[in-house]
Amino acid sequence: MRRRLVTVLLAVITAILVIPAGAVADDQGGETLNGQIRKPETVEGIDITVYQGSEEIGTATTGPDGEWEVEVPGPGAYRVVLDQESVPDEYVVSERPGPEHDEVQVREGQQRTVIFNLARPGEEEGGSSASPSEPAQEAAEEEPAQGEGTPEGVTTAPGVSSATPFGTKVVQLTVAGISFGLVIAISAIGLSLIFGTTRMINFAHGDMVTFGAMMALLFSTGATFNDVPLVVAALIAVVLGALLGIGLERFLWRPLRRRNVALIQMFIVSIGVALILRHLLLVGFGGNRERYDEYQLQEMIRLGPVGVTPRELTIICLSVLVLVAVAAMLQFTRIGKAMRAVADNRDLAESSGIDVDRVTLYVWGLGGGLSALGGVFYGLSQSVYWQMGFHLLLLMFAAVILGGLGTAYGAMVGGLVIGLVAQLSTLWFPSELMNAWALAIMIVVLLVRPQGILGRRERVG
Amino acid sequence: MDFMYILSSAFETAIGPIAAIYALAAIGLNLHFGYTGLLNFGQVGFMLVGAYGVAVSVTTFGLPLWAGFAVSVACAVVLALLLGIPTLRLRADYLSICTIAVAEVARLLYRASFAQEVTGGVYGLQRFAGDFYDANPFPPGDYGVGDISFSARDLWLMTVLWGLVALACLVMWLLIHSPWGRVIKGIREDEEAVRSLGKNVFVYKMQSLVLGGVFGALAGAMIAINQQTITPDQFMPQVTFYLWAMLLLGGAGRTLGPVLGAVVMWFLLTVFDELLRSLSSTGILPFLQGSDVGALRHAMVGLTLLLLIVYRPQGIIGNRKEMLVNVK
Amino acid sequence: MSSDPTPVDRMAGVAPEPGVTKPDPILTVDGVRRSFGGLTAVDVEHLEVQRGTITALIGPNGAGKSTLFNLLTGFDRVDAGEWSFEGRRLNRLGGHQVARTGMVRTFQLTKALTRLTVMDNMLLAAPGQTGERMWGAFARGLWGRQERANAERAEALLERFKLLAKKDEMAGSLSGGQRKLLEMARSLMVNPSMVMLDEPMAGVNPALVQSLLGHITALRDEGMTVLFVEHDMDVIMGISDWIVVLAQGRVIAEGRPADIRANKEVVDAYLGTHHEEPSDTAVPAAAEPEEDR
Amino acid sequence: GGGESGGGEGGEADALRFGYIFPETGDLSHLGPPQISAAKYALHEINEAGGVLGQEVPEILTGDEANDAAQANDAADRLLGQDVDAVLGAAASGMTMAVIDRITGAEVVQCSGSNTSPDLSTYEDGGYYFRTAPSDLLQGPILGQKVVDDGHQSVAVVYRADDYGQGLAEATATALEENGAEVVLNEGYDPNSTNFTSVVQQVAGSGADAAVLVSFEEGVQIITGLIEEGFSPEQMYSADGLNNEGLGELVNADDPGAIAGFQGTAPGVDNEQFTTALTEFDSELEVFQYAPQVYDCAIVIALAAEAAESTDPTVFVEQMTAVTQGDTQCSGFAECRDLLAEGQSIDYQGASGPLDFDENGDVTVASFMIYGFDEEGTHQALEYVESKP
Amino acid sequence: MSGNPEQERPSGVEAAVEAQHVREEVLERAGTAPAGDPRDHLVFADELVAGYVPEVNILNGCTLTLDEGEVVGIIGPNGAGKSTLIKTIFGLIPVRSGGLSLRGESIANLAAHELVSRGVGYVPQTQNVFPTLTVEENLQMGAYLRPKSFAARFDAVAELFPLLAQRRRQKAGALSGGERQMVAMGRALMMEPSVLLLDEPTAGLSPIYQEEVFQRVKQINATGVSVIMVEQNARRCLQICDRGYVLDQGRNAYTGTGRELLEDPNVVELYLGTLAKSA
Ligand SMILES: Nc1ncnc2c1ncn2[C@@H]1O[C@H](COP(=O)(O)OP(=O)(O)OP(=O)(O)O)[C@@H](O)[C@H]1O
Ligand SMILES: Nc1ncnc2c1ncn2[C@@H]1O[C@H](COP(=O)(O)OP(=O)(O)OP(=O)(O)O)[C@@H](O)[C@H]1O
Ligand SMILES: [Mg+2]
Ligand SMILES: [Mg+2]
Repeated sequence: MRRRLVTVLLAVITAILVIPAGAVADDQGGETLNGQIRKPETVEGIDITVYQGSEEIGTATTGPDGEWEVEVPGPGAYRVVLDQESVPDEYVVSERPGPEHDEVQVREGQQRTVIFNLARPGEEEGGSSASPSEPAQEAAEEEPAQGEGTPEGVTTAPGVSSATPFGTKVVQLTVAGISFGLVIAISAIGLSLIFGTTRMINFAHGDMVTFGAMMALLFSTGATFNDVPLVVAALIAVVLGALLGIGLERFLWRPLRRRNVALIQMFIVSIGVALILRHLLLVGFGGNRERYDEYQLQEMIRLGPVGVTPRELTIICLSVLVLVAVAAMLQFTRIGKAMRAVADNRDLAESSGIDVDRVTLYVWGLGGGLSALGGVFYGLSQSVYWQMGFHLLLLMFAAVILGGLGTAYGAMVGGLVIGLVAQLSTLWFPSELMNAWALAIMIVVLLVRPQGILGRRERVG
Repeated sequence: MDFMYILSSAFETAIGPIAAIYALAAIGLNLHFGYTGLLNFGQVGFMLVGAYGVAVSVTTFGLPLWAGFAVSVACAVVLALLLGIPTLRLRADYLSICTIAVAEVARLLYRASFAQEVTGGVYGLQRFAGDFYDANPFPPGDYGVGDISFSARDLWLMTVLWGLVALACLVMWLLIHSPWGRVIKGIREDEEAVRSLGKNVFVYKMQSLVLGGVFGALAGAMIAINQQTITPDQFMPQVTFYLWAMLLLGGAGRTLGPVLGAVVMWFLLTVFDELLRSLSSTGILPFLQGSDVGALRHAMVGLTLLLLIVYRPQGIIGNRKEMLVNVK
Repeated sequence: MSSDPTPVDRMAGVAPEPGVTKPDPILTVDGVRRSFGGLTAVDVEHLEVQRGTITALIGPNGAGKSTLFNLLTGFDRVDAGEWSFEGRRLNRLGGHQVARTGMVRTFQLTKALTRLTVMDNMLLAAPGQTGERMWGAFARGLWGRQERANAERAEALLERFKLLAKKDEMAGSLSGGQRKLLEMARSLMVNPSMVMLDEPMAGVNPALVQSLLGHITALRDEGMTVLFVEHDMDVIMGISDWIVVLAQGRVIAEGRPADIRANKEVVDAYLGTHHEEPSDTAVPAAAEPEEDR
Repeated sequence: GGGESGGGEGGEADALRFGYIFPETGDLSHLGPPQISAAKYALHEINEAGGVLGQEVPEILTGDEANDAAQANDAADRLLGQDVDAVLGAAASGMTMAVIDRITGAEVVQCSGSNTSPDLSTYEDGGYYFRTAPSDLLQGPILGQKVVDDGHQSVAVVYRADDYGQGLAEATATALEENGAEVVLNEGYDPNSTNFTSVVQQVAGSGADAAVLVSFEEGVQIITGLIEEGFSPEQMYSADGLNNEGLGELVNADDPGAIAGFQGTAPGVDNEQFTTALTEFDSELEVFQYAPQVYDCAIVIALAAEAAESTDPTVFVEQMTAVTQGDTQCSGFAECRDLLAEGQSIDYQGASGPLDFDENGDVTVASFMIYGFDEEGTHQALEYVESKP
Repeated sequence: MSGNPEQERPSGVEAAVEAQHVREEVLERAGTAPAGDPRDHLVFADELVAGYVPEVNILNGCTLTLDEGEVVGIIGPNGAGKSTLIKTIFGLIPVRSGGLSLRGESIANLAAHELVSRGVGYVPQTQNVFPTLTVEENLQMGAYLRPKSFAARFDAVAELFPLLAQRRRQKAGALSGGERQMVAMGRALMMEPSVLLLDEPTAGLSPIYQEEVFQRVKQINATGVSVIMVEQNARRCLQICDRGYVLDQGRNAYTGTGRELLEDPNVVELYLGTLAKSA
């Protein structure tokens, strides 16, 4: 029903051309109908006739590059017919859209393109519309080589005109998955630290990530702070993130702990904090997406089939560095061990001479700073908007859990698994289900290892 | 600014159909968390299957409305089993994230384009509750006292909904004050200990998950009835967070806790909304832009949640002693 | 007391050697092994527990006693081996299924149900409650009487364990020793045919220990089998009919208290020489119950 | 001149009360500000001209749809509780679906400036629901045709998988195929997605020579990715969601010209004047999506009330279609109101297009702008096209 | 059905009633203990009142002194408040009323970690190891304030509990009950405290190690460390103690030297039991 509606749709009434030097309307003047036969390759000498009603308006024959053009007297509806006789024997006219276009509406001044496709006999496939889950494999077979066949006037970018082979896609998506996974991990490491140390499910973490990204934006763009370089702005953001974490601990969580408030209540408080933070950021920065003004649109570094922008490469390297550094800190330094000790048993840690409040403060500071850093990386690789962290929150939790709570490298391993599964799932499944796969894999892994990938089973009796 | 108006409109919301729906879902959550100790953050998943149970049965398969409710309940049972089998043996914090994940996966599946034939995909489904409103015994018109008034439609909805809530509370009360409830509460404290006494912990947890899920599904079904239209995207994880807030606000582990929580929460939501809106329209807060009101209202809700927990951590009718024991 | 030879008497003829067969074993363990990484925590070739006796399981710290309990009661999985209780193979049964066969254990690190009252802790343990089924729960009439009977029994036990005053308090507010007591009382509430107590007396006041021992022997006399782990020599020598010594996962000795005390290996590895003196004096006290009979 | 409008019997009529339900928060909160400003601007205009039926229109009552059906419902309830006569919004089709029963069931006129879902055309709304935004079924063909006209024959369509993106993408893909182009990729992505690399790579790897992005602002991330993959902006097309003056700066702040050649379609007429006036009214406004449509909603409602000489929605709803289809063309509230007072039948020409409602409350004729970006990255309207179903 | 072993004593109920009488009498007398001067004692707890839940006091005016170089034992029935007393001294539970001082200086509101830096060490009764830390890390936490001395102290602890050195890389959470107890004790010894608070340090240890711990406590004490220990292994505890306190229902019931208490028939009957009565 919708189909039919569309075919009768293009009844054009008036056309007003506003900008005289329109980018498309290069050759000003009369209306034409034109086209290019280039499927499966350019074919010369095919006759195309244009009618208005029953009256023939003109005929054209395709040139060496398959192009044809018929001038028409003015706006209106035309019928365009491809002369099947003129088609060379090795081709037939493709069923879609067939040899004839009815009711082609031409607007004033329009050079309207009409497409005819040929096909080799026997190769004719019914519909060409790609279903989401099979990304145009046929297109690859159909157009094995472009090269000399590419006519001028048709913009074709290098490297994109033919479908990428499956293997290459796998490699590309793997790289994408790693980079995505590391961004998740770096944003989540703070969560893991705080979750690990205080056993608190901090739902405000996503918004702390957003906060970091927004602070970097505030300082690096716009007139407010005279455009400091992004690197500096990122450092400022990390400091502010750390301060935010410290402030929350000092003035919220610590008093709550003093009052013996249970963890689950704290979780509700964290929802409250998240609501406040998120909506204040919305009020302050508006609902639009922004981007940093540095390191955008970079030339790709191509290593064989894989292309990576320097930006992404830097993020990958820095993320790995920071993640390993944090893990090493937790595992080997005194304060790191103290953090784990506090995570295990606050009272006992206190009894060992550890200033539990101070350690918790460090954890929140570190967690806040790292979440801000994650926010900057995330904003750099994607964009900055008020819900960015919130949208990432579930994946961050998934990463932390999947890796195994309380393990130093847990967030990293979990993040990588989540990132890779999300990206690679798009090879076979619709992109809209990307997150579903990432979350499903977490459940599947926990089915096999209920303690997470790196986690350890606890002793029962 | 008209305070009476603000209060009465907040009161209308607080006892209105939406609050009742949330109360119902929160009762289910109370069984899960308050009594069994399951950190279920995926309650919205049950609401989703409940809502779609009704909508799909009626719209896509042309079944009568009551059959839709049966399908809702059945879907909730199936979801509970699917959710429970892999996750019920997990640690509490792991379970919590897994349940959000399952609910989120369910939402993504219901909205996926391949499911469009059945679920309407991102467009959702509309118009399936005619039968319900046809059965409305109240003649059209407005009913109410003073400033508070409800249409016949809402009154009918509220009768059914609060009836359901009362029934759910009764069921919960009976269950919890029985040996069954004792086992459930025991599991909340230490499932290994309960297991060592010869109780099949998994079965109990599953029963709790199913029953609480069914309450959630009924709430979902009533959402569908109330709105006459549902889309998957209204079942985002935030809904569960709000349910949690209501539960803890009222007092977890109390029969009436979730109901009270839902009523108070919606009251507050509306009060802030109205208050901010009338402040901004009277120009008392000049820095407020039109579009900021919504945002600030959410921020205010956040602040209130925070303050309530700070000053009454056990919830409005919660047991502080129980809470303290829990901590140390 | 009946004129039949009590199980305890029948133990008289059993040779004090590891893995020896008993006249009427209630629990038989065969080749049970469990290792963690490189460490073999339990490696029991053959072990039988005589019905109706108090058997002590002793051994140095880390000998694998608790792990053996965990394995036998379905809270951990064996690497190899099988065991049967009252002739029924228990391999692969879950913790609750094992408990239902009548073999109930306590935990060394107590597991009080903190936000339940002490009384509820006890009632929870009662077996076969109609009201524990979901549908049964609605029919108050069906389980009301059962509940009252259980409550009576629970009160009697609590009285015995000096917890009656605390019956309406939350179990979470009990002291360390009180939790031990509650745990023990709770396990008895299940009416098991065999209880496995993991260090029940650690942290319990000696005066109370003494009266509890009386209770335990009484239970044995009613036909219950008791297997317990303990480090308090006075307790072990005082009430056990049979002692099994575990070291590095293996059963290295078995026998009556006197046999064990005479076993040099055990004394070196476990008891230590200094203990000989006080434990000597404890012998008569330990023998008392038997002499009475 | 209040004199003429005093034609109502004794001028006893109540003031016309407007309310809105727009996304102040939630996932689509970026669509809120322009619509809110436009609504306020319209009311401001009306009051400048003396109000409706000689009565000043009171301050608009506000509600937040928050992209959450429960909150939208609550907002609707409260607007209805305050006896509004007309509700502007909701912005998202899904949210309109959530509240339409409540609002139209209460016999209050509802008019949205941005609902594009085709399903709303046939929705049983008792004739109380109108929209000034064209259905996807109108925009899709224009966009598809545009892509083909530029010589592209195999096209990748990626869309935001929600009721906005999916509907428009479907219509566009159909149009592309009707035109003989091959749709080599038709892929939706999760609107809340946090990463677009896979979408970019799918487009880049599909072998398409053009890409249609039906997205809101998140499309910027896809554009950037595609440019970095070597796709040229001339091969990219979008719709109203990316009709954004600042798009160039979003893609590359240093060189907005990086998107030179990027084109798209958006409902709208050449109406510099309106944009300027709205900017004057609200200087903080950055984007103008659907602002003219919302403005038109408000004005038409006011005119209908004038024509019906009543602010009772059950009465003036009858005039909603009439004032857009009469004989004398007019624009602006004051001009049209005066014509009505003279007893003429008017044909309101909106800020968003000629605006003729059909029996479904849809616009029969929609005007679309084809926009593009020049070498400096400046947003330009290249062409205006009208489309009728 | 009542067991034979009880025949030598009054029946259960009678015994309980009688015991209750004695206890009540004793508790009447309690609370009138002479208050001393804080400066005379290393640790001085005067009429302490403390508790967990608001308005419910567990300690009802408990008095305790510890002098330089002393070992003081605390015994009492389960739930008497022994652990609570130790925790209160160590700052884990706020003092509601009464005085608490260390070397004459009030410590009533100091946090636990501040006490550690003043040379007080503590071994809790339960949950006394960090389960996810390795044995070695657990011990490092003991030496948290003096990381430099770790290696030397570790050797000393390893000598006492050789098992800890073997298992140094194992997570403490996987250890057996007794092994945990060793870790806990080892952790406290790492601190080199001048005052050591031990809450049932021998519970769960095998007899060899129990004795080892008592010996070690004496040794440590000989080096000048003052010790307060709570024990249910009461007899043995009182044997090595300089002085002992018997606590009941949050009050001092008996106070005296170890030997005095061991010989007091009431103490024996009510708190020590006759099971292991020597001779
Ligand atoms: N989950 C585990 N992972 C690694 N090692 C373990 C685990 N459980 C037990 N062990 C080790 O197995 C050995 C036996 O432990 P078990 O708890 O059975 O000892 P036990 O005999 O009960 O000692 P105790 O008298 O001290 O309680 C110990 O050395 C312990 O460290
Ligand atoms: N966390 C707590 N919350 C509330 N009450 C508690 C808590 N811990 C202990 N109590 C109460 O305080 C009293 C004293 O407990 P405490 O642990 O000091 O006893 P104790 O003398 O150490 O006993 P035990 O020898 O059994 O360890 C107990 O009656 C108990 O009910
Ligand atoms: Mg053990
Ligand atoms: Mg204690």
